[in-house]
Amino acid sequence: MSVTLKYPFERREAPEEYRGAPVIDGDRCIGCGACSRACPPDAILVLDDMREGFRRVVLDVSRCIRCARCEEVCPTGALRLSREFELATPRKEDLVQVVKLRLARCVVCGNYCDFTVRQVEKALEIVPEDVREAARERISLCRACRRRLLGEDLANLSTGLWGGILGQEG
Amino acid sequence: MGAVKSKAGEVLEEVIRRLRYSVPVKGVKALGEGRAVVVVDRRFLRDAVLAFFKAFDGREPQLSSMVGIDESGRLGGDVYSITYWLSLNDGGSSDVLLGIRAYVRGDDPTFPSVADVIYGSNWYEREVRDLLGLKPVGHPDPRRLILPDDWPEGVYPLRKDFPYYESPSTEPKYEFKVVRDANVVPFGPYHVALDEPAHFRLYVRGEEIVEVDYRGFYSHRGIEKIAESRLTYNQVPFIAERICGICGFTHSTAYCQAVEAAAGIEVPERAEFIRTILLEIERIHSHLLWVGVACHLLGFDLGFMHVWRVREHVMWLAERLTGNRKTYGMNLIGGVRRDLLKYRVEAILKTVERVRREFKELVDMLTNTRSFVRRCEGVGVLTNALARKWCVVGPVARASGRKIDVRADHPYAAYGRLSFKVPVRSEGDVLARALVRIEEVFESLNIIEEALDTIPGGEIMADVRDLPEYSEGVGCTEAPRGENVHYVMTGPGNRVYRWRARASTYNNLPAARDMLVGYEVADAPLIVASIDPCYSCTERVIIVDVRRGSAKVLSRGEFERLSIRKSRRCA
Amino acid sequence: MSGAVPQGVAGFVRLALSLAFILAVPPLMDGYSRRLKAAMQYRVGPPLLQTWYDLTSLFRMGSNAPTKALSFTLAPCVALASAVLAATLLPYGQLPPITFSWDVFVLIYCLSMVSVSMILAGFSVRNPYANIGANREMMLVLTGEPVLGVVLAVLALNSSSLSTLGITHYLRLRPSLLLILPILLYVAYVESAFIPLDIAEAETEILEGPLVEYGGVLLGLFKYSLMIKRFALLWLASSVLIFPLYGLLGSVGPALASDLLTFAAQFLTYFTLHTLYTVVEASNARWKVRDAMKLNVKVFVAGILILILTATGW
Amino acid sequence: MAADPHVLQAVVEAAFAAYVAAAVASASLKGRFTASLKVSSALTAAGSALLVSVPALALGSLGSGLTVALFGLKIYVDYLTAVFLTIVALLGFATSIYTPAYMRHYRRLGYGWLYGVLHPAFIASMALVILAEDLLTFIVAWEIMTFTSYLLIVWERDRAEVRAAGLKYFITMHVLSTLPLIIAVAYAGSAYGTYDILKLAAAGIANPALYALFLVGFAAKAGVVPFHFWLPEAHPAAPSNASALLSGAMIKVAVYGLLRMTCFMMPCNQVFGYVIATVGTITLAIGTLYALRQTDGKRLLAYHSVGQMGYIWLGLGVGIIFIPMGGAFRAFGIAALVAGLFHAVNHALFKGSLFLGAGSVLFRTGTKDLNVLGGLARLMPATSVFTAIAALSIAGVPPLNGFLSKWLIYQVTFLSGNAYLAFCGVMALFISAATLASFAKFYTSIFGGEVRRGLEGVREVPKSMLAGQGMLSALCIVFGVAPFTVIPVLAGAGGVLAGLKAAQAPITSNYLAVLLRPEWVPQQLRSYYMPAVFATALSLGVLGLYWGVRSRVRASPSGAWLCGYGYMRVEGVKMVARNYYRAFEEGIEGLYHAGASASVKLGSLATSVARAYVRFAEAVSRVGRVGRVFTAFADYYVRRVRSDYYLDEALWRPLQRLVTNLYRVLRGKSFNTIAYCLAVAVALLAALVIIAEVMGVGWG
Repeated sequence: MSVTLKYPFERREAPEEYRGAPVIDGDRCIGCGACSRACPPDAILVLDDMREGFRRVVLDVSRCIRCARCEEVCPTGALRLSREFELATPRKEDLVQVVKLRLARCVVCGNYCDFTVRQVEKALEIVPEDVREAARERISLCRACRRRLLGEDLANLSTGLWGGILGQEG
Repeated sequence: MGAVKSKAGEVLEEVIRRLRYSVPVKGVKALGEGRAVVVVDRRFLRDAVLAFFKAFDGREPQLSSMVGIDESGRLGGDVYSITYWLSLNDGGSSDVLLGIRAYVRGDDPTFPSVADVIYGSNWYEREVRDLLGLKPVGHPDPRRLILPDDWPEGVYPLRKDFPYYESPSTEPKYEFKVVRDANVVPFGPYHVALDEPAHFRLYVRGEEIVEVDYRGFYSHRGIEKIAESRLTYNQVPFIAERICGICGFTHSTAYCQAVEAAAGIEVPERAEFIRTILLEIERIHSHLLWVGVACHLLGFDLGFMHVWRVREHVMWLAERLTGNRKTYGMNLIGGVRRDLLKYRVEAILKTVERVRREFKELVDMLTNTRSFVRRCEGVGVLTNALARKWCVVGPVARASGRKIDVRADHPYAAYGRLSFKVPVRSEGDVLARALVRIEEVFESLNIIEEALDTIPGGEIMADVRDLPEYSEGVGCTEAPRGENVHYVMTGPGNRVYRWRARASTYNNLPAARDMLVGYEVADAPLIVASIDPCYSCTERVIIVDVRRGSAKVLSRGEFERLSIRKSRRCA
Repeated sequence: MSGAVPQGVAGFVRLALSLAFILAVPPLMDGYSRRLKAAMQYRVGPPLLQTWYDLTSLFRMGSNAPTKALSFTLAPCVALASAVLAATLLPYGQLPPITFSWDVFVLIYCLSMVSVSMILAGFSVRNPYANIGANREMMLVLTGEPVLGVVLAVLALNSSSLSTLGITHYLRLRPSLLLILPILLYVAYVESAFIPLDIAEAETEILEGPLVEYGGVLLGLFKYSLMIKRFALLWLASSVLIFPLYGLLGSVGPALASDLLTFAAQFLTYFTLHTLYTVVEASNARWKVRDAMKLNVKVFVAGILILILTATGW
Repeated sequence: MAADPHVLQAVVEAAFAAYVAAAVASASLKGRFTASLKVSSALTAAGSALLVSVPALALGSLGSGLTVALFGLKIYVDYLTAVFLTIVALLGFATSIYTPAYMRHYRRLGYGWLYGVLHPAFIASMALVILAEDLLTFIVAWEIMTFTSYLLIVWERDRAEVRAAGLKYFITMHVLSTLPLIIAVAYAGSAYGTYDILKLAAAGIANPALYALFLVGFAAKAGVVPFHFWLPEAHPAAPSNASALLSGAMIKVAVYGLLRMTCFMMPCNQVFGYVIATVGTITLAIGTLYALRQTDGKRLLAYHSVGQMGYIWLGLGVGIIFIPMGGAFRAFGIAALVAGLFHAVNHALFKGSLFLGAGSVLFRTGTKDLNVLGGLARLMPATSVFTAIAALSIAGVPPLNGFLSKWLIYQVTFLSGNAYLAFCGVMALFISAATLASFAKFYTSIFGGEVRRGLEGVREVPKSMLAGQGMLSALCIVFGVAPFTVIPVLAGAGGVLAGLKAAQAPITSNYLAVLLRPEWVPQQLRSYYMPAVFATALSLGVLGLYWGVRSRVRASPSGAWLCGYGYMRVEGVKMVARNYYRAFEEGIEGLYHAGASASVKLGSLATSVARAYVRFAEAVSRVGRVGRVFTAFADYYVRRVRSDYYLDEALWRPLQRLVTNLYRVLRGKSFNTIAYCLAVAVALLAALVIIAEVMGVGWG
């Protein structure tokens, strides 16, 4: 007769449509930051450490509103909303997921660029095979070098070609 | 459909003509079928508003919203505008929403108040005073309304020169009413019968309430300011739906409709039907929730638990349709994000059938529980005259004999293509409000069935590009608690320049005083609950903690600082 | 009957057993109520011992006092001591653990001491909800007490006795007695503050009234004493309800057997009453204090008529 | 063992000498406010202490009473005398201790010496009423008592309402009390040829007219309904120590008179018993229900004096009904008398304490309006504890004395086998709840909650005042926990009234076994002796629990929880006295309204009489030159009736109007107030003497 359950000993699974806590798949994430830009409550941040050469994608599930906009914009499907909803914890750190990615080095000056190695790989995956090798040389340039060495038009070309993937901002 | 629209246009023309008789009109800005803004001189603002109410007394004139805007971005200089949004509500034949606007300069920021005649404008005018520093002259109760007690005088947060992350504070101060020979019973901010913070100050003799004072807006966090400063237009729906934990979808719909109206976006029909279905699901769950709460307040937990048991099916349905127990995350500008798949349609029909059957049994049980009915009957009466003066909306208005319902009067989404009944009662007491809601549940179940039968195929999302700058739009929806009005003025950079979300409770809550006086402390929780108040709706909540010293929902760790810095960088 | 009053070691054993029963059972019955209500609401409900868990966790906590007045701390102590002592005046089996002439009034007073301490505690803090709750409780006592009085008067006239022992043993079956028994059940219900008459401690209206300022161990004491008071009232009603059995069972075999049999009858009646009351409680909304007072007055007038009937020998 | 008459005589004479000395000393220290009061109080206290010892001396040995001489006057001492002498002496002692410090409150008035004279005189006159063996001594002492009490009531003569209350008292007493008593005494004396109570008792008189006259005479003094109207005016008007005496002792003297005259001098009469019980029940209901509505502290207490007097009369009435029935019924009747008498003693104690407590509050705060007081428990802790004990006692909370006497009253009514009396008992039980309600209001509005604005500077009263009140409160506990200290004397008094010669006889009564000392209880009833054990268990339980939780309760710095609205102080949240029990009072509004409508009708009657008088006066003034004095008060009548009248007001108003006129006429002849009052008193006394002479009373 009773409609309640002896929770937590018995539990009811959430349906497949359910939008639960988001999870970042560290293997798939390329650190492009599209999710961060789409996220309404700023639950995802992208932080670059230019000295050590790391990019951290930080997801704070306690800020998340489960809108799944990140899932929609993620180019690699690294970010998915799970069916998990039992998130109570005494430590807020438990709700933070961090993906640490190595930044690409500028082939010219050797400084770190504002994009990750995986972003570069992803970009190369996308471009047609015939230009891949050519692109590899030009893609890993930091902003300053690109502007200085390749000149205005080349920089424009680069932005036009890769801007969407590299996620550079003004 | 077309015929209706042209009818609305005719009525609008008539309205403007009648206004011209009474006051000099400086200009008219058409916003679409049945929508326009009339600009008058500040001196004639009051006369124009009163003329509207007087001329159309028989067509349920309504103060739907009032928006104050810092126009410095659009017009340059220290200029503000005040727009009273007035509507006629007579069952769809005059689908008119008219803005009466006056411009006010910063060196003399005053305008004539209408609150002594149209009680409903009481809060609107105080809000404009608080947030923009425009002073209503002749206001009967010019105390602070929205800003916290410790906010300094002369700082107006909604002016464009005020940064959204500032939170100045000073010594707290507030003047409450003083009533002789009466004891004070503080009802709230934290009271089991209030789901959210609000402070009613009941002045009682014995248990009889002789006077009531209200201090609210504890959950006002400047959501509009944040939307204007930090968010892009497609992020706003997610905040708009979090205005309310119960009727969120109706807020995001109203916001989207406002933007769609401003940008002239045609929403696919299928998306409109989906919105309609979800709105009705939301209404059912909200009304069931309310009936349960009313039972609980009267100590009748049997009714409470059973009603909520039925409500649970609705929640599960919402979970399958939207991915969330609440109908969250479905709306974007231009349409909806998830389609109604075949199996979902079956789930809906099954749930509708079940809810109809089980709720009917429960209603029989409730209306046969004498102790329950007796507590509701003749309590918290709001007369029709007062209901009209306070411009109350939704079931509160319909229980006091006002036949107003946005779905019928200003058809939106797919409502114009569906048939339904608007239940009205004339008693004006808590029982009438309960019965109106109960009837509406059954009506909503019918609407869902009809919508599923007639839903067309096709796309669910329109192609949306950049928004035009400084274009205005108003979106109205009938939330479970009544008319929601969202006003949007777009700005540069795909942001909103001004967004004014007016929830239904904002119109209903000020009337609580007239419902409470003369009854007893024992009735107070029920009477307040009977308007189904939603304080965060009224006060527009957001996640960022602006007020000094308030409860820290979020810790102020590194993350917050970083995220704020990030947002500023974006801005 | 004086000769039958337990003395010496036997008396102490009876007292100890009764005390253990009085202290242990009320929270269990509350747990039972909660399960029963849960079943009515299609819920699983808490474990039977939940009320005990709640109480023990309350007893482990300290309390905050909003006032320096001694009465604030003293009131729950008085309430619990009075409730327990009131319960010891009731018969468990054939005899009560404590008895003396005219102890019925002591019983009534001890039971009302629970209310009195709540009223005084409620009035002595600067909290309008506590004040209103105390005010309501007092008005209920004002109208409830006469009903209790008239019931007792009928029972006393019927049995010519004013001790629980005498009343239970010497009641004679008369029409008036049959009429007064429903009123006894009514008054037990009213004084036990079941919904719809939990007006003074209405949680959703006035935040449990006089208890609003209490927390921790003091709240635990109050809750405990309210449960024991409820138990005592219901046990009183059940002890009176089974009045024909005392003589019948009293003559069965050894004293212990007759005691146990009577106790079983009492407990069964008590359990039934409790179940019944819980069901009534669950299917009602709370009244307003005015309505409750009106009904009390009506019942009082009916009681007076029955009193006259009793005096005429009916 | 019989008490030594010589010792008894010496003690009584010494006591009266002390009273006289107190008065003389005070008069001789006329100019010195404090000194005169101190000396007088000390001597009065000594005299009262001596009087307290009289019952102690006589304990267990007054089987048949003793006649001794007091400076030549014949006085008679038996258990009945002992009971009431104890009451008077105890209160006399307590108020004497209380007086010197308290009277500083009235320093502005001067004439402290006068209080030093009146106070012992009042106590002595009450003692003399109780002791008198001779009816004439009785009447004279009665009149002195009335007169001194009148002067105490009008102590604050500069306040109009006090003068009005005093006048009301004075006139009522003479018309409704002294006059019937004089007629009765004169009649008895002339009919049976003697004024000696013992001889009259032996003569076996039983005259319905005498019963009626005594009933009216003593009922008016005792303040039972419908003669209670003066009491709620007069008692609060007096200084609080005098109020304590008035409420605690003087109205008990009327009870004494009633018992002595109608149950001792004349045989107990069943019909009379029913009358007494009925009057008692009506009185306890009306008195207490009116008290429920009061928001003036002392007026509330005064109404409760009316109500509690009803309890006493109910108990006594039951006794008077059962005593003539003989046998076991007589034993039951004695138990009932004991119940009534015990309540009389207890009422003296707790009401004395309450009035002194109210006085202490008045002394420090200057007000007795419950609506403006609040939170004094922290500032006046001892006073609050003493008042709490007395308040719980009057509310009938175990294990205090008020509970025991009410308990006895319930028993004798419920067990009477009489539906009417059982109904009276139910009413008593109900009213007990109302009493509780009223005192919950009284106590918590003065002492409960947080300190109200403007009262922050209040301090505890001086130790001597505390001692006076504390003594009475302590006795409330003693008599509650150890009733056997007082019950034998009361049982003896009951025996006296039942016509028993031996004091032991009633003690064997089953009905009192629980209240007596174990050794007096027959072996087989020992187990009945449980209340003391029970009370001890209760107290131990409470104390044990208290010690258990005490250390775990800590004061919260934020105070009471006001729905979270804590950061700005919220004023006016504590319920003020006038808002208590509104719904209930509305329920019995009819009772209060009856008073109002009766008042309107009687008021219009009085107005028409007054109009006629005014016309007459105008005619007279046209003829002679009597002039203004007659017409100056015409306007008084023209004033419209106020809206909120109580029943008692309605009864009293016409009489009061008549007298006020007289008063104003005479004041026109430039008497000052006191002198005028004296004149009225003398005139009335003279009238009484003339009536007595006419009826053939000789003074020798």
